[in-house]
Amino acid sequence: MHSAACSPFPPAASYIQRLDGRIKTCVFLAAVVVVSVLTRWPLAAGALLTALALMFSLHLPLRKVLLRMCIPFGVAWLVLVSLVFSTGHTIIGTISFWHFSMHAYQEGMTLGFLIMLRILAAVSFAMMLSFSTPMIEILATLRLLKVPGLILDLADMIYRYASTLEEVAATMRKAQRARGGDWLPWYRQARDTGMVAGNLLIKAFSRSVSTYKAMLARGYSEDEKLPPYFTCSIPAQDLLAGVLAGLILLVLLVCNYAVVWKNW
Amino acid sequence: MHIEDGILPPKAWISWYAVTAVFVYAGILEIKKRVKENLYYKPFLAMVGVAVFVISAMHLPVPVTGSCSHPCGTPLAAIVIGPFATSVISLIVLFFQAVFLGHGGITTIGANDFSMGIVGAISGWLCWKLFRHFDSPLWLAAGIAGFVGDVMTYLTSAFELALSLHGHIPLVKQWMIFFAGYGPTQLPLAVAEAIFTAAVLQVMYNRRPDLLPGVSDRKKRPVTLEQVKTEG
Amino acid sequence: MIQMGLIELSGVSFAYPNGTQALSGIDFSVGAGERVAVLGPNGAGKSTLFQLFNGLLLPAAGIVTVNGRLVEKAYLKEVRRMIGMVFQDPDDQLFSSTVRQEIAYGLINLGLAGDRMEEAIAWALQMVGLSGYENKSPFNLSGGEKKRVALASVLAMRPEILVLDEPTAALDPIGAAKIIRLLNHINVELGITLVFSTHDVDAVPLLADRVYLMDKGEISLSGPTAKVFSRRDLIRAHNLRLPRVAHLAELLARDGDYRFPVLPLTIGQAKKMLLDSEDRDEIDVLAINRNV
Amino acid sequence: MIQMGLIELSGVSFAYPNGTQALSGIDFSVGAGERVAVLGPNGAGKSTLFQLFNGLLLPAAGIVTVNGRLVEKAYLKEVRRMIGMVFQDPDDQLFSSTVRQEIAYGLINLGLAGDRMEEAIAWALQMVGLSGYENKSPFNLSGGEKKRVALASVLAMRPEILVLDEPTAALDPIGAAKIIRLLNHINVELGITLVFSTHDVDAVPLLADRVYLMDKGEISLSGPTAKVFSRRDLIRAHNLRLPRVAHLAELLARDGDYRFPVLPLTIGQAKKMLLDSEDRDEIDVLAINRNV
Ligand SMILES: Nc1ncnc2c1ncn2[C@@H]1O[C@H](COP(=O)(O)OP(=O)(O)OP(=O)(O)O)[C@@H](O)[C@H]1O
Ligand SMILES: Nc1ncnc2c1ncn2[C@@H]1O[C@H](COP(=O)(O)OP(=O)(O)OP(=O)(O)O)[C@@H](O)[C@H]1O
Ligand SMILES: [Mg+2]
Ligand SMILES: [Mg+2]
Repeated sequence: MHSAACSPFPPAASYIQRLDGRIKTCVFLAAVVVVSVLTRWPLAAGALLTALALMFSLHLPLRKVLLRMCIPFGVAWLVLVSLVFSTGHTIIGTISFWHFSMHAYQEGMTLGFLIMLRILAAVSFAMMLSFSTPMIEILATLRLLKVPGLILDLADMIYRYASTLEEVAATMRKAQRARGGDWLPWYRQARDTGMVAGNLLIKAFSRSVSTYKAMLARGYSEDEKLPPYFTCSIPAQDLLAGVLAGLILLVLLVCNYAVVWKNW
Repeated sequence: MHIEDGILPPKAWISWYAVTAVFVYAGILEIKKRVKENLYYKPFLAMVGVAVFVISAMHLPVPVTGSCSHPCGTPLAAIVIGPFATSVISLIVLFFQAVFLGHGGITTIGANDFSMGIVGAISGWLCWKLFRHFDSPLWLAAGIAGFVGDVMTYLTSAFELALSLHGHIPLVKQWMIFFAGYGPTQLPLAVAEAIFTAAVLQVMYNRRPDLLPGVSDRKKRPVTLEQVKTEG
Repeated sequence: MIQMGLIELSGVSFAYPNGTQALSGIDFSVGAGERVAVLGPNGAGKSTLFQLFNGLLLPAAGIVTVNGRLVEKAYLKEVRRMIGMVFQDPDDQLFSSTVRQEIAYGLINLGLAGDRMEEAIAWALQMVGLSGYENKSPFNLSGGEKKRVALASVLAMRPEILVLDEPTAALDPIGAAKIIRLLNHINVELGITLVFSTHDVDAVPLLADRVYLMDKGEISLSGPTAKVFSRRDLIRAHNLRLPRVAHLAELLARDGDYRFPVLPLTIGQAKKMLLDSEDRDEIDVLAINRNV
Repeated sequence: MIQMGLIELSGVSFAYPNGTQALSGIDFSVGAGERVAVLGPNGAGKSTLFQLFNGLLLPAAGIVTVNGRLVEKAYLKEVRRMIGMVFQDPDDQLFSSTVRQEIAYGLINLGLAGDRMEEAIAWALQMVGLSGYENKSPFNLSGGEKKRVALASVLAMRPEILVLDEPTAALDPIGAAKIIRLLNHINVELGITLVFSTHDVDAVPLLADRVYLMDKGEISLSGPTAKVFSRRDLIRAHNLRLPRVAHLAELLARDGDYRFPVLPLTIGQAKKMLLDSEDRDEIDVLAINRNV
């Protein structure tokens, strides 16, 4: 972060992390939207590769990245498989077992492949946003983008309370384990879980009220405009980077829809 | 159930956004009114949001649809805070899941909210109201609401997928194929959600009936977390 | 309405929605620059009382004014800016993902930014002895460290009145002593008014000019610290005890040949009295009380 | 492996996932029937240490044994049955809708049922002085009562060792005194070993035979209570202080004509010494220590 002037966060290691939060949020969200409307697989593939390359510049631990890609990838290849057998008319192969047979279609294959690329590219950009930008900055940017304040207030609180709930759950679990809760038969554990979940919610409710009181006591007021979170303007350098990224996305769209493609 | 970015074509996800916006708008109006009545309604809503977030993040991938199975938590939320507020809450939750967990997508928030936060919530809530109207026990009404809300969510989700991706197969057939794809994982999960919803509601009712007004006596009263006289 | 005190409560009652009558008929007043302690057994209503000051709870009956302003919706913002509140349980107070953000939260709401905010954060952390903790998560701290972060987050806002619910609970002894020094320092140097509750009776004479005793939602006794602690019968009747040195002095006077004109409340006073009493002289009570 | 102590740690280190090295090279031992206090500043690692005893956390290096058994997965069940753990914040520990259910939870896990369970519940409640509270909700109790329910829920399981994280924190003075009496009673009558942490230095001489001083994840001093408190230099170096009467005695000895063969640690000792010293006799140190 150029100086700590804009936000209460420590200086970060990589270029993307140092960029202004507003730029990052806008660019990455736009990127997600753009890649998910691409209809040409080479463009989608290019976007995916770019996303992966950028991700390396963040110096994220590889394990973390792979773990995060697992969910969307697991979903993506399944889309491919299911579309191959359900969409299209050009049969490229048939699988038969017993007296069933399933045709694989070329159109389904192409579409599935395209969708798979789009999913992975979009998820990569979303992931980059979450790894490079504090949630508070994302929400503050959305506020600038005129997303209704009530929604963002609630989002902010949900985000804060998530860790509260996690903490309450962890301590309750510990207290149970200390009294031998680990060795119950499964049905007792299932009932325990329901009981604990209910109690957990109730406890979390009272905790959330206390936390809310703490927020009020330190100047949160709901019916007024919050003071602006970003107190300085976007540095010219970052703005330039943002505009450039925007242009690239625009070019991508133009290539996709306006340029005549031969036979892809 | 979360549909990822890139699966639906723009025409589809934009339409789903439009449909969802209507409900969310109604939800916002409702919440604004309640917040005026009770200062501590907001943290209460947020906490319900966290619960939905946690519950609907417990997912299993589903082979056929390119999506995944998980309990929704929205029927429970709808019982506690009403269906319209639930649609707002689950919108937020879906945004967090898309950004944080790579679970669902940004462009598909509208579609996902429609299935989980609107159809799931309203159907669950209707079941709850219906059963409570006939004085069924609390756990039964809540359980049915959980089950129905969960199944309806998946029916809707499968429909959204089929509508955009049915190719040359008839819509209804593709819909059923997608839904059948969810079946093996979703049916047990729906049962689990039913039990869970029932257990949680029962405990809440026993310990903090003030969180669930309108449960003991079916008169409609605004939900208040603490009917403390506050600035609100 | 002319009000003398910075905080004034008269005839205030409060009941929780579950029916618990937490406060009844409370009269309470804090003057500018004072250091006021509220003592009472568990469940006496101390925390409830404090939440009335800045409108986190509103009374069922009676009047609460801060700086002459009625605590009601229209003035809440002003009142809350004036009163900084440290909660009893730091877990209730901490909600950000780093210590830095936690302290910044209130500052941002005050409209501070940039270097001035940085300075305020650094100053507050240094005051509570947690410099270097900026980037830790408040949830991964020990009990006492959390308490310090909570204190820092309020201190950074430089309120005119600090309301502290058990400021030294969960702190190690030296940490508690430091906080007491710090609070006395900001009281003297910055003129910040202090209202606090505590169960650490031994610390009260070091930090309070005036004491309110509460029990079962009512004020049972109030007055200057030395005076309140001279009512041993009432103190014990309300589930409290004397400071330990006072207790020792009491025993010495009862069983031995020692005589104390007044019970000493702090170690310093006790030392002075015991040393003086070696000569069995008449002791200048007033001088002792002045040198707390 | 032959182990003398009921709980033995040797060379134990532990780091939290975020990298905080909470404990390093801890040697710790508790004998059967002992009362052991663990003192240390905030963040010293006391709570972390306690969670190693029953395998809620597992050490990164070193060995933890309980009753000669290595604390590892296979023996966790046995170990947790043996060690009853009372958490610092009773709210963390209580999760059932009634006091009865709360106490029954651990008993059911032990496989108790029917009359034997009823008996155990009644007995535990009677021990902590809460008979008749069976059907109350733990959440509507006062701080001290919650603490006692938490204690009862552990006591009912008849552990051989009670591990208590700050048993008197957040309690009013009378409540704290009651818990101290109760714990001593449990130790003497039932022969239950006590291990506890606290910041209330004044209470330590009343409740501990032996003291461990911790700082920054290491044991810096250990030994019998009187001996540890005689190392004033070390005590102060590790952010702790003497009990207040000891401090008073120290000041009297320094500035006045008083001489103490050992520093008194409790009010009772101090009274005795001061009364005796009126006659300026030689004081029988051992007799004093015996009559803590
Ligand atoms: N949210 C609540 N709902 C209902 N009753 C409450 C609530 N909070 C506190 N009480 C009750 O109100 C009374 C006063 O509580 P309060 O917390 O003010 O006591 P306290 O003096 O701060 O005690 P402690 O020294 O233990 O902190 C108690 O009887 C308590 O049980
Ligand atoms: N869950 C956690 N994750 C990471 N670090 C932790 C966690 N809990 C505690 N710590 C750190 O480990 C160290 C020891 O903490 P611990 O809670 O054991 O201290 P303590 O001696 O109990 O302190 P206190 O007297 O304040 O309760 C501290 O530096 C603390 O910041
Ligand atoms: Mg309190
Ligand atoms: Mg601790």
